[in-house]
Amino acid sequence: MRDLKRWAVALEVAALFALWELAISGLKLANPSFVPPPSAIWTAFTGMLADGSLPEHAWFSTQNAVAGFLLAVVVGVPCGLALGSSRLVSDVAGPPFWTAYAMPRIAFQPLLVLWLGFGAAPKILIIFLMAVFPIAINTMDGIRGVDPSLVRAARVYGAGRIQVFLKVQLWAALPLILTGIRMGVARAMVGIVVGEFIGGSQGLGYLIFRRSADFDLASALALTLLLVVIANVLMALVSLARRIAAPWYAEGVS
Amino acid sequence: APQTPAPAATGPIGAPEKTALKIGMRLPNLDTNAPVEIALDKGFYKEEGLTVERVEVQSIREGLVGGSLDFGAEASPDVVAAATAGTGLRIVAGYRNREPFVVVVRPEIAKPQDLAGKPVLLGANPGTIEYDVRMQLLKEAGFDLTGVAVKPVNLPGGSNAWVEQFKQGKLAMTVIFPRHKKLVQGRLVLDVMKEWPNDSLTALQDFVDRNPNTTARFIRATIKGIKVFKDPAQQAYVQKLMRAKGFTVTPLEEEPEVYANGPLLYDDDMGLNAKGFEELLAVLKLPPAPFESFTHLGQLTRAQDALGVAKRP
Amino acid sequence: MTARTAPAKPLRVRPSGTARRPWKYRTPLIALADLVVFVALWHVAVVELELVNRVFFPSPGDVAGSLATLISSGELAGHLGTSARSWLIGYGLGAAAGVVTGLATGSLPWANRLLMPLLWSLWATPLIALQPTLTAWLDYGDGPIVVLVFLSTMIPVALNTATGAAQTSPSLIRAARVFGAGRMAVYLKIRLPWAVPYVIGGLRLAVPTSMIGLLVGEMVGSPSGVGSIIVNATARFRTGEAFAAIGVYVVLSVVLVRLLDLAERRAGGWRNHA
Amino acid sequence: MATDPIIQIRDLSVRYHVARTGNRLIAVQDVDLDVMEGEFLTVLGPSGCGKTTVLNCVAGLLTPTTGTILAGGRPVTAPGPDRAVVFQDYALLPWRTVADNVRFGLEMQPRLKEGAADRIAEAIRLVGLSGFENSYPRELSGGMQQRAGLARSLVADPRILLMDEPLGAVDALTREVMRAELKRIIDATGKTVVFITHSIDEAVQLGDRIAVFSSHPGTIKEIVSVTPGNRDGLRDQLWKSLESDAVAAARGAAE
Amino acid sequence: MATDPIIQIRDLSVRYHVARTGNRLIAVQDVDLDVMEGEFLTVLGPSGCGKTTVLNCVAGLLTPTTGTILAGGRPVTAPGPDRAVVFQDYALLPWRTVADNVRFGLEMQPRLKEGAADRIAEAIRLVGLSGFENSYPRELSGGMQQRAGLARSLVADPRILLMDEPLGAVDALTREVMRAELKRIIDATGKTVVFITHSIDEAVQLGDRIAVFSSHPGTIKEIVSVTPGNRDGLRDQLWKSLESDAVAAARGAAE
Ligand SMILES: Nc1ncnc2c1ncn2[C@@H]1O[C@H](COP(=O)(O)OP(=O)(O)OP(=O)(O)O)[C@@H](O)[C@H]1O
Ligand SMILES: Nc1ncnc2c1ncn2[C@@H]1O[C@H](COP(=O)(O)OP(=O)(O)OP(=O)(O)O)[C@@H](O)[C@H]1O
Ligand SMILES: O=C([O-])O
Ligand SMILES: [Mg+2]
Ligand SMILES: [Mg+2]
Repeated sequence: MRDLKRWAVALEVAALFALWELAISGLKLANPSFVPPPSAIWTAFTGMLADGSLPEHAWFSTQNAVAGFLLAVVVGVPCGLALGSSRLVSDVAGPPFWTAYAMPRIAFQPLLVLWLGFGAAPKILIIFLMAVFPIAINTMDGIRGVDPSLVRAARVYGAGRIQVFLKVQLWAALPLILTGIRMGVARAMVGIVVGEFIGGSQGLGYLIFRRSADFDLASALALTLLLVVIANVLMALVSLARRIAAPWYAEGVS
Repeated sequence: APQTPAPAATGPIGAPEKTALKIGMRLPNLDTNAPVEIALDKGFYKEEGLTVERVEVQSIREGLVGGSLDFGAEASPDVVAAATAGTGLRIVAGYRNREPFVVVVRPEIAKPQDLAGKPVLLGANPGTIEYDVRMQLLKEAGFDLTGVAVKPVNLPGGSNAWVEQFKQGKLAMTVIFPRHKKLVQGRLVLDVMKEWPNDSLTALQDFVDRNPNTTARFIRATIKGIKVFKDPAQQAYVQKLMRAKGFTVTPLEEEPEVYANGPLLYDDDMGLNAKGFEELLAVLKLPPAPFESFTHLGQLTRAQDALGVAKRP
Repeated sequence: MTARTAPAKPLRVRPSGTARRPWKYRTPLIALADLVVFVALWHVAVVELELVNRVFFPSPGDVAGSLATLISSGELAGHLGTSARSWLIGYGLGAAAGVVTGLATGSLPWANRLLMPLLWSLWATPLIALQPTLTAWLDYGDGPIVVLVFLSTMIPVALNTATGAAQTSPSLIRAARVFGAGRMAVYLKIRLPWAVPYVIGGLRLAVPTSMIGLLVGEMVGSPSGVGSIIVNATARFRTGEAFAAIGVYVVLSVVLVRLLDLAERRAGGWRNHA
Repeated sequence: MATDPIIQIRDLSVRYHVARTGNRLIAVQDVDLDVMEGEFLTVLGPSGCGKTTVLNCVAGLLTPTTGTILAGGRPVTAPGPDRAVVFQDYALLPWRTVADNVRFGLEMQPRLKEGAADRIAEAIRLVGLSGFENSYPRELSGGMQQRAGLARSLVADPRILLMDEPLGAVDALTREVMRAELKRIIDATGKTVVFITHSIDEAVQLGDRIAVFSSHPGTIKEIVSVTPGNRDGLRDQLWKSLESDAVAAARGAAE
Repeated sequence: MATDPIIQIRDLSVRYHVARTGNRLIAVQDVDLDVMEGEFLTVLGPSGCGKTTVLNCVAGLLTPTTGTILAGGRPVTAPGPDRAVVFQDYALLPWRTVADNVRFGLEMQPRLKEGAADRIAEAIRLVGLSGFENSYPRELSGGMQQRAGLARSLVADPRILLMDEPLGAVDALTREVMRAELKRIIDATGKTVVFITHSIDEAVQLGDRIAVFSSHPGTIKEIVSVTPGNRDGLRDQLWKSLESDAVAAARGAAE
């Protein structure tokens, strides 16, 4: 029974794909060129693996994703800390921050091309922009949610502003910061595709557009699923990091 | 800023200035990319001392102005608009020199009124000049859609995708490439070839002035690529090459007369037709612009001279 | 996204001996000052210092002029109507589906195990990559756009609602059962009200994402809507117009987020001491 | 009171499955207990001895691992309108006013639709909250919130009142006041009460009988009757009975 | 104890600005209080009468609106190592083990770097938590958590211990046990203590003197000394003094 639970997700995915395959290949409920069955997606996937194109493009995207994501952590966490711990910063920088969050990145792609061209830079920038907001917002919420009683205790035992920050607020916010980082990982995957949409000739996002333009939906879906799998693996790693870095924090899911 | 003519702008082509180049292309299809891919594969660029990379990108003009592209195969009216706006962009050579207008409808569509409420793809958004041109040409061809409430559709992807959708019955009318004519079971309601410059090789005037030899060499190698593309004997080679580069080649396109539709759009002198521009601008209702205001053709001439190709008037 | 759990905002108090009277309009005035400084810097950068090419990057004046033209010609109203319809349908359906999915995911252990990874996967899926596929599946016109808006609303709302529902005080659920509540009554009378602040938090998160979904759909494949203004204007170097259209989206986004902020403050009031 | 007991607990054992460790934990073992109609039974015992577990079984919130429970002669399988519960943390719906929280006590019972408004007003009056009908829980002190919880449990007129440390969360002074009030209100209704507490004083002051629990495993150690005469002696007797368990719990040896 | 008082409170008033309503609230008015070195002073009063407010002023966590506070003869402007606080909700850092939480009590004081490990071990031993050094707070019962809080407050050897209802959150039986322990531990250290409670029993059992507060506005009503002889009488006297306030608080008239 417990083993069954552990494999529930795997079983679910397997069942989903089996039904999908049956509906398309077996029952012919839809045209396979419009709704490619998993077998076709798999064939497309192995095909791209075999001709060596996939690893090369994946490597390009991964490098950008790592760079953009790390940048988002390095920038997002301090921004969230500042926004969350200072009323003044939040008043002055809050409105532009929220406006920037609401900016439709896709509309500025021509400008990104103008300023940064087609290399890795604009892609890294977009990945950064996708990932930085969830990280900063969660960090901000984490800081704001710190139990005031802990802050009082720290002050009683001689902690100044900086020590309260380093020894209490930062730690108390850590679980939410890591949640934000997990969200950031997911959005970084989206950023890969959004970024490569602006052009270039490398990367998984570029491949997706190429295959879509040729109406090779099987390949496009294979690549999209690959991104989702990578995202899940990375999110699991962040969750693991959270369990190690914040063992005192029990996740509140029933 | 006043342009000082560069010293090496005439005469025999000297050593290239800039040697690592990027060319931007908008459409990921065989017909648009073949000349450059051939020139790359055959080493024509390398012979000129150039290292060329082909980049797929929608924002070619921004790429050129921002300096991340050196050349682009950009839609001609867009270059004219950009040149007029003061971006410093110029057409340095012709690329795909004519434009086919082929529109097909599903067999059940007998008259324009049958399209009411049906999805129609004219390759552009309503309200744009391109859309109006196609409407105008359809009207001239006796298929007047004025006043018919069609459902205008604009789909991403290239014509391969459109044809697929048309074949599945999801589009009632679509524009296609000539090479698709045989692929679709439909009725042609428009099939003309206009001597309107389609895509032009574009660069910054400033770039050309600073890199005259590079430009001439790039054009010379590209002309060699076009020549191969236009040679019917090379069909098998071209299609094998393009497949290897990830482009789609459908079985029907292996028929020589279908394949021939692509090379047909090119001239192997990469020359330009000033009259075609004038007509195009008029049809698009763009403000007339003197041919010289958006072209910069010195290096094209040198390349043509060096190759000894026939120059069209 | 155990995201944005409507943070409990403690009563803001301070001993009155130690500080001045709080000034009620401080925050909006600072925001206004922000705006003025921003526009001024933008103007100086583009017009005075010519740091950027005005063909590609208009001045605030250019944008205002274009906006006035778009409004007076009635063009904006027409496109805005199309966009608003797609957005309202997608956002409304997405919110409803998100709440239902979130409630189930947050309260049924089996649904949690099955749906949570799916929701997270969707959150990590680039919708822009799905756009061509959606077009193929769903016919044309507003269909794919509405679906993009729907998905980009549903996912954050569901993830947030799930967090709220999962954290429903077990004590309240026990109490409800004692007083005769069945399964359905527990959902409607306990879990849903409990999750309301989280739902609103999700709705707020979903405003920018759904706007971006709308824009992706309109820019990539639509003949009408504000997104198509952006595409067409960019193509013709009417950048003032493109920026004006982007500005409309941003302002709408910010206004909607503010409204939801207010709603959250009202709906989440009971949390202050809870 | 020579009738059948209104609550009969026989051979009750409850084992929990501790998900984190995968172990089973015997929370309650072999509990036998009868409660008579109209009786006020207090349950006293150290933390973690299984008091809440037993109460939840009687409420129908928990299914025993073994054993049976009869309430009013019928086996308990689920919560029922004959048994109401008052919780230590009040468990008021924070988004409802006092009156609406009290209404919650009967809105799931269609048979009580009629005259609901009167019942609610009466219950609120009984607990002394008249005038606070439209207040939200967060606007009330702990003592007042617990009164609201009591009104909610009384409004549908159950035969049995199950109270799980109802005064555990209010401060000591308020507790003193509330104890007396509770006694008055419940005496007025004549209900059967099972009342869990950690406080020896409370158990002695309120209970007709006291069931003393001990830990490891949770089981009934003794049941003593309270008479006007034995109150003071009882305090010392109970403290002796509980001291080692209590010290162990406070020192952590038992955790 | 014929020396100067170690804590001197003069004319203390605190007003709060309530942001939500924009009103001012007088929490504490005109409080005068002296605490002598080595004295155990308990503070008794109904909920909301301003006990915590006064304590926070002494701790240096709150700046009085008017009045002065001297601790060890020097004006209080901020928290200092001479005054430690034990909180009702323990306020332990959940990400630190017991030992690390106790270390927190001295890590901000460089002068105590040396011999820190010994001090920590000693404090933990004193509160009876040896063996639990590496446990996290969530793994401990309430009584054990409060012991850890006490160890943290003792580790830097402050002259004054400020305790805000330290036993308010533990159950009644554990409270009984903890009270005796507290007395033992604090007697052993000889510290000056200000101890807030709602429990008359606790105030009488622990205090050398009792400051009784009343509400509206929060101020000191009387100060009584506890002698071995007057304990029982004191209980009744205090209850009379507090009853109306307590009833008002429980009934909500005062809220
Ligand atoms: N849901 C549960 N899963 C696992 N163990 C449980 C669960 N509920 C209670 N326990 C354990 O069962 C034992 C009895 O718990 P119970 O809550 O009945 O005790 P209690 O006497 O009410 O304690 P307290 O006085 O602290 O309320 C304890 O050891 C407790 O840890
Ligand atoms: N930060 C604050 N802002 C506004 N009012 C406050 C604040 N803290 C306390 N008060 C109010 O000041 C009064 C005294 O509060 P205080 O916490 O000092 O009382 P207390 O005697 O400690 O009460 P309790 O016994 O419930 O802990 C109360 O009316 C309370 O509501
Ligand atoms: O694809 C996007 O989610 O932007
Ligand atoms: Mg219990
Ligand atoms: Mg207090």
